[in-house]
Amino acid sequence: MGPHHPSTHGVFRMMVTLDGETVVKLKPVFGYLHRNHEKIGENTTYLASMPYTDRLDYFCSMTNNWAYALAVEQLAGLPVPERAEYLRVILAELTRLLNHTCLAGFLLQDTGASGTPLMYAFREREKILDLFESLSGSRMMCNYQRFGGCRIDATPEWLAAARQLVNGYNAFLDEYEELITGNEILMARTQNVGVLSPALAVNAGITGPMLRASGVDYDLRKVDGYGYYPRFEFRIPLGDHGDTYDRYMVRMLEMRESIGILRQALDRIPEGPVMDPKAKIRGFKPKPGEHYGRIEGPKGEIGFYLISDGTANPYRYRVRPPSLINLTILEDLCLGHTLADAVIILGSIDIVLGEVDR
Amino acid sequence: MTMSDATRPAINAQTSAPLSGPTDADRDELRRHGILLTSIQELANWGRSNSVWPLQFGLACCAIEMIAASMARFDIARFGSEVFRPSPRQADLLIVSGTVTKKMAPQVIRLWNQMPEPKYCIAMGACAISGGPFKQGYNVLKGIDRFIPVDVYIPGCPPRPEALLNGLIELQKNIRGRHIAGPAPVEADSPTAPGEYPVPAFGERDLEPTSNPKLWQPPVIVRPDKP
Amino acid sequence: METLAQIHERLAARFPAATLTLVPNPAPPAQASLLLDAAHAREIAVFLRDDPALRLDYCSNVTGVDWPEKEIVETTRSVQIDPAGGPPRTIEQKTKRLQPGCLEVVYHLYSMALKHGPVIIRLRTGNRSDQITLPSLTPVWRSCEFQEREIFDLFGIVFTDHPDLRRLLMWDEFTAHPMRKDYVEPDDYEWEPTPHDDVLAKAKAHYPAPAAKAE
Amino acid sequence: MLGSGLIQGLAVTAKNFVKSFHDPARLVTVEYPEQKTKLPENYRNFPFLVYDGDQAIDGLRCVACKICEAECPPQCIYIIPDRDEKGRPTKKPKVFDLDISVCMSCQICVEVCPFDAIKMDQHFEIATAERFNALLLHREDLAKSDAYFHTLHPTEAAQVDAVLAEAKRRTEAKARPAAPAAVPATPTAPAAPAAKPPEPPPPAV
Repeated sequence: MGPHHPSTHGVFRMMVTLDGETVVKLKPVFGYLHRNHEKIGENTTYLASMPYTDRLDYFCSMTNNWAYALAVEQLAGLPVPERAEYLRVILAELTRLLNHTCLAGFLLQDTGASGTPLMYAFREREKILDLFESLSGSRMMCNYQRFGGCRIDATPEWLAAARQLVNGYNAFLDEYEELITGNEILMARTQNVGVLSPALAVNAGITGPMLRASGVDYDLRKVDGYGYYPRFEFRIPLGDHGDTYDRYMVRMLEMRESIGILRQALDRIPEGPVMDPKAKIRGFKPKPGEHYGRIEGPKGEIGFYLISDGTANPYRYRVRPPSLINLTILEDLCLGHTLADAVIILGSIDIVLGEVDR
Repeated sequence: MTMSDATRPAINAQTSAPLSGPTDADRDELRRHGILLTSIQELANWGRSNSVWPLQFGLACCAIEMIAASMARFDIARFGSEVFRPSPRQADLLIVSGTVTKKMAPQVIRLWNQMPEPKYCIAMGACAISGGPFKQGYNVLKGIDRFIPVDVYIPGCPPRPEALLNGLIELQKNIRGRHIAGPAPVEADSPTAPGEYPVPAFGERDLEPTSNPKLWQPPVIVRPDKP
Repeated sequence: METLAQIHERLAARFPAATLTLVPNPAPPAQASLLLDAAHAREIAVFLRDDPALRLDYCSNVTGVDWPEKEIVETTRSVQIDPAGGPPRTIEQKTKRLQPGCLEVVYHLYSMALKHGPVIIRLRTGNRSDQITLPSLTPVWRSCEFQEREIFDLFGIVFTDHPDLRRLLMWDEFTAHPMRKDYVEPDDYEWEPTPHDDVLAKAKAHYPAPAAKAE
Repeated sequence: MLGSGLIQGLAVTAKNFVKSFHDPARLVTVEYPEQKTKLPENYRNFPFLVYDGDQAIDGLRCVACKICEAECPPQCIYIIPDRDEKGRPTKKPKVFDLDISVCMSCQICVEVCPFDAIKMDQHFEIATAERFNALLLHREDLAKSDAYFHTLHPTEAAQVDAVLAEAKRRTEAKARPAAPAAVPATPTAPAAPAAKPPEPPPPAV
């Protein structure tokens, strides 16, 4: 199957051996979108890699930006102002909403509910993208975070618009769940399909909602407590069965928690600068050393491993792609299921090829 | 009105005299008098331009904007192009939406070969046009027009969905200006040609060949050394 | 969690035959790492995973690093007293030393059960040309599977006992290892209106020959 | 009851269908060529060069310092500084080319420019059938007036004006003790754009 693929997950190829319609062997083939992100990152300056991180996981440019900014800030020991940290939390949670909404749409598209759920999801996505656009200037490729803060301050009007969106989002989720969550066909197609055991999930390095759907309580927002997440109250939804339906439900519940975080953050955001006054745009050269910085992206743990040799370019620039590592267990999940189920399982893993292949 | 442009070397230059007929001004004048003048060519072009069915084919970031363009807000259906076909045999338009890597390029060309005539190609986004920001990469094809003819280029990274619609309008204009009879704009599209574009093979270091010289002849550009 | 130095001590006591080196890290968060020798890497990995105090059950990030051969110029100064009674002279002596290159794999380990980490372990190959085998840690942590394949593809490190060691990102016919520092990328700069530095040099190869221009 | 979830879902679809005829929240379609989305002030799509005054090329704020060229992540800017007959740099670009088939509108050139000479445009309707000539913009295509900049990004332009006015005041204060002719050729010399009569934005590229 693939790499030109009727399910809308990009250029991903699976070599499937079938017995009748049952999958007996499945080998994923990667590299159809290998854009040499890491090589380019080693040949350009630290700042110049920032717009490239937008294009890793092109649904979640804000969290990619944050992960990279966080890794560099920790490597160089830069402080970040309070307002910028709040803005980062707000934008990361908006990204989570955006990603999970779209994922639900694509997953349902894969089950055969073509059109309607995806249309509704994209209707909401446009509202979030409008927010991103009016803040950062671009719909998808935000390029918003900088080392030591954020590029532009959010205006009061922007914060009011964000609050309005957040207040209306629960109603949308209610409608969406009414549309699809109780749907018997969806249940029949997804329950007990692609069951992932907690032991295998941990050993295979699965992160993000996929891991939590298997019942493992591991969320970097709680574990590492990066940014200002320890200041917010939220719960981590966990699944019981680790099947495709749980993976869908965990994401729906995570969105409800994200709305809670957004409300708290929008209420408490302080006034102040968004950029550390000592941070400089040009001529940024961290001292020699290495660091691995990671955050909880919507798809899982996204991390950046940087080795600095004291020059303006990183000596080694590595992205830890959650999508690629979550695909490790694709074959295990698909064995014994039909080919049509393999497409749903792939959809529930939530991959973006820009990040898988980089 | 002629289709030859710099990206497409005029191969049949000696036979490319455009068909003469009433100009647009003539038609407007006649329409004002209540006479609707049409020809087979115009009718065919009208039909073709208003039912351009794209191939459901996403490569990278721009594919998301392409999907966004087909959704409610931008609604590509208003231009008759909402029918995204999963099979190249049913599609008229290949929207190359994203970075074409060297590993993916043979597949893209194969898909293009499988599409029936008449077919059109839009290079959407910087990566599809020239490799874009990733042009420095070793696995990135520096422009899909090295291997297949492109009708419309839409720069941007990624282009807004409106920009894609704008490109589609450009393509529709382009289609309306085409001739049914006469020479094909590209040699490989002409009835005598084999109709297939050569698919490069995977080499040890690069694709072999790295471009299709019949299609891709960039102008020579020489930069003086910097003082 | 124990500090890396404590882990180092325990490992040294447990595996007396293994060579373990603590690699310091001057960056502010000081994520130091432990360099293991390839022969004992698998046993130590299993120990790290199963030890009840550590339980590093989650291997997050696996990456390769290329350290090419480097010529290091060391300057030694010695003061020589003039036997004739003049003022002492300082003699600078420069010695060139070739630091051997190697390929390195870095594993970032965390514990999901105990929620601590990271513990960073590194493995190094003998050189960059013929001694490029390392033991695969995929049997210990499944998450290494694709990442080690990627390192095999981009750096050319051969992992023994890897279940499915093929190229991950590039096509199978490809022979080079592009993430190595000395990789030369293929030249396709026929149309390059805004060339700089390296690209300018490559684009110049496609400019018309000077003789043709003069005609 | 089996099927109740299905019916519930269909009811949502029906509700949306009916509402799509009268509820503005469900009527989201922008009829693009006739009707345009209002672009936010921060929207960015490809850079342009700001010029002061009426002369597009002579009034360019760009001093060909090549900082943006060095910092541009995809390396899509190409600058050759101009020189006068004696070979001295005139602090103007002779060639300023921008390859928009490569540019990714990341705005880093704007951020690093110390002279506020390069700013982000908002024009995106640039689909073309021509690649090699139409997508390589020269300084003539890139030069756009300060008034155009003011219409695109009023807030940013006001800040820039304040900075430039301050810089001008400082240079004048510094130059006053010296001879009047010895006004240094600062990059901000042709400043005071607020005093200029506003002119209509030039036709887009």
